[in-house]
Amino acid sequence: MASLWEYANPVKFMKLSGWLLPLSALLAAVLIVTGLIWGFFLTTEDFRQGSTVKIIFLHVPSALMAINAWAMMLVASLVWLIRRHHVSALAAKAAAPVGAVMTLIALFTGAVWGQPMWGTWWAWDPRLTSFLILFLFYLGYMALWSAIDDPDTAADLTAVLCLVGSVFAVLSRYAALFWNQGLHQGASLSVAPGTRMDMTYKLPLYLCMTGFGLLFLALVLAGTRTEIRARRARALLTRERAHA
Amino acid sequence: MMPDLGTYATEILLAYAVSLGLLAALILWVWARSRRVTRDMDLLEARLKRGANAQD
Amino acid sequence: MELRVTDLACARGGLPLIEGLSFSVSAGEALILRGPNGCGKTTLLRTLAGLQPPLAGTVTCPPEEMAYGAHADGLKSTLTVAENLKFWAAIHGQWGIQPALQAMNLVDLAERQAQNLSAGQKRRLGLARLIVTGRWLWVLDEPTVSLDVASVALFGAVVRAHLAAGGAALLATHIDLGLPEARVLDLTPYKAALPDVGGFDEAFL
Amino acid sequence: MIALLIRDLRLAVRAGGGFGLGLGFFLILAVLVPLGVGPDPATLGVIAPGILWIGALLACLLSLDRLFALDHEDGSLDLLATSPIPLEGVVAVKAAAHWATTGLPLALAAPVLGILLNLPGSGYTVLVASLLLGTPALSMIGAFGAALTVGLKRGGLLLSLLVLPLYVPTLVFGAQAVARAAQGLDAATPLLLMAGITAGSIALLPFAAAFALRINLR
Repeated sequence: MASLWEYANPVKFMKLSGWLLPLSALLAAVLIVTGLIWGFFLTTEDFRQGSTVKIIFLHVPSALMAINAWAMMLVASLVWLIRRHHVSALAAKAAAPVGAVMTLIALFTGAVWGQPMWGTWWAWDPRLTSFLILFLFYLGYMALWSAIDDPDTAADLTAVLCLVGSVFAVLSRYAALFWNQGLHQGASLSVAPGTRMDMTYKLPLYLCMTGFGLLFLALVLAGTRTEIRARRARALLTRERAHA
Repeated sequence: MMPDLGTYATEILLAYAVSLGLLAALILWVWARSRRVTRDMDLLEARLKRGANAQD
Repeated sequence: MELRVTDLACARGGLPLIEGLSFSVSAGEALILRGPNGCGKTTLLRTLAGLQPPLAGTVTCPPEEMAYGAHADGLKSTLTVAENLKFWAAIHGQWGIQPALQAMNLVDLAERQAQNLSAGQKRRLGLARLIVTGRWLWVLDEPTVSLDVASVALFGAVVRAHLAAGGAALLATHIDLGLPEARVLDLTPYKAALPDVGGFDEAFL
Repeated sequence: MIALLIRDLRLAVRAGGGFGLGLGFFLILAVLVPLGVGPDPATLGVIAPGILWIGALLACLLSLDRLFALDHEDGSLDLLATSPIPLEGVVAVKAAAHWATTGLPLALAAPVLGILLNLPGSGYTVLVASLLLGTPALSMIGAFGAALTVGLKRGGLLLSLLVLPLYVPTLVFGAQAVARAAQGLDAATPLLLMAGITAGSIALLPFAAAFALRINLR
């Protein structure tokens, strides 16, 4: 069994991602389409939330991936800082726009859901606020990447920003909780008695969550492949210029 | 076919439309960028290969 | 005391510039680095000064023993000459700045703000900073830019006094410094060859 | 290190150093807000803690992009990096100088502006205390942001984008402390939490900032 680190080699990564990408993309499409169709057309109305409960099939998976994307960026940044694998840094770069869009979807669906439930489009609820701050972190991270010319410098600096940002993102979460106790319900899959979700919602929700996870994987793989190519093109151009 | 969405039809449809739209935009962006970079790199490699052959 | 560089390779912007470079400078010696523009003189000096890591090779002398002088002099325009110099002296744990002012003929300008100095006077102040660091090895990048003939001679005398006092100097320059005793090292033969175009691995310059 | 502190303070008070710029900004904000919101004392009293804290935060942000950029331009930063002082110390001292020239005067001027904004009487002690405890964190976090963006052209805007999300916890706890005190409630909890953030920032961020500076000098 080859060491996992071998896949940090760009050639190996390109080979592996070459077949993993279409596979995960296909699987993601199947799962998301099934999950959403099931959720949208075949579930009954919740006795308390009415038909708006259907938004859950978009809201929860995207919120989940918004946070997981940041976590993945954090791990990839650490790997880059410690082991200097270029693929890792580029994967973190590729994950940022995906995470940002997931955050945006979570925010938007949350706002639309909040309108009928809480009677307002936007509430400065701790969870919503934390997601808004997370979105700002994504923006700052991507802006830093695009502002720095040298790719290794950019990778180093964004990795540090990701580490420091993670700590402050967690702090912001607690600050937001302290600041406003909030209207948001507890975590949707919480197992506490009384808040448990019905099986009718759970199954399509699980489908959607897995689908979003695979979609994230596919998009990050595609993005990383692009970044590796861009990196190689840059290197080749530098060589060409050095020759001349 | 269409389920009865009750009073909140607008909100739900809006949520689905915008979310799917955002996802589609993201996928298109990733795909377009991938195509562009791949094409640029292929052109570059072809040019470099020609240059190397010309020198031989 | 000796600076010994073995098989050093360094890069700028990810592109290797110099490789296989070995030389040594010991106390009382001056070594002048020459080479065409862009051959990596500045990069080499920054690597020696510890501002960027070398690609390969070893440097025996730690950066803590070198006084690095770059193109920019690190002067604050709203501080006077004496204040600028006192600051750098204090950073290096030194006190007296009079010898440095005298050596670089700056005594009369001591109370003038750095923004009112001419380019040559600024350069002289930048070089006076080397004296107040109290370090034995001077690593200088184009030290005589914008100096007139008299000031170049003054600089030559200061370097000679530093060498006589057991110091050493490593200078990158194009022009003649009036230091005939200094050895000259041409960097051109150490130009790094580009690595082969290979798979993705090698292309990550 | 003390020499560096003295130099930075001296540079700040000399012509063009930018000392007082933050203070002036803070004052203008405190004058403009009532003009925009209306003169009703009750309304002003409610929003005063938040306005004062946001003003302090923005005033801090104003001078941050010069923190390392000026030293980078004139070559001092290279020379400081090769000096006997560790770069972590340089960062800490420069952040301290930034605090002494912006955060400290802001904290001392805040009560006067509190009067302009009708801050209830019970809030003043906590206002000064929270600014004294919180602004060091603002300077330190800002120094980290400035270290990230030091080599960039037009880094100032990016700096704000990077730093503002990091300011959120400090802002929330600081403004909450003042707001609670103004309502006559106990402000100890948010003050302590904010002090914790400040202590953590001062202890850890110099290392992150020095790491970023080393990369930018490379």
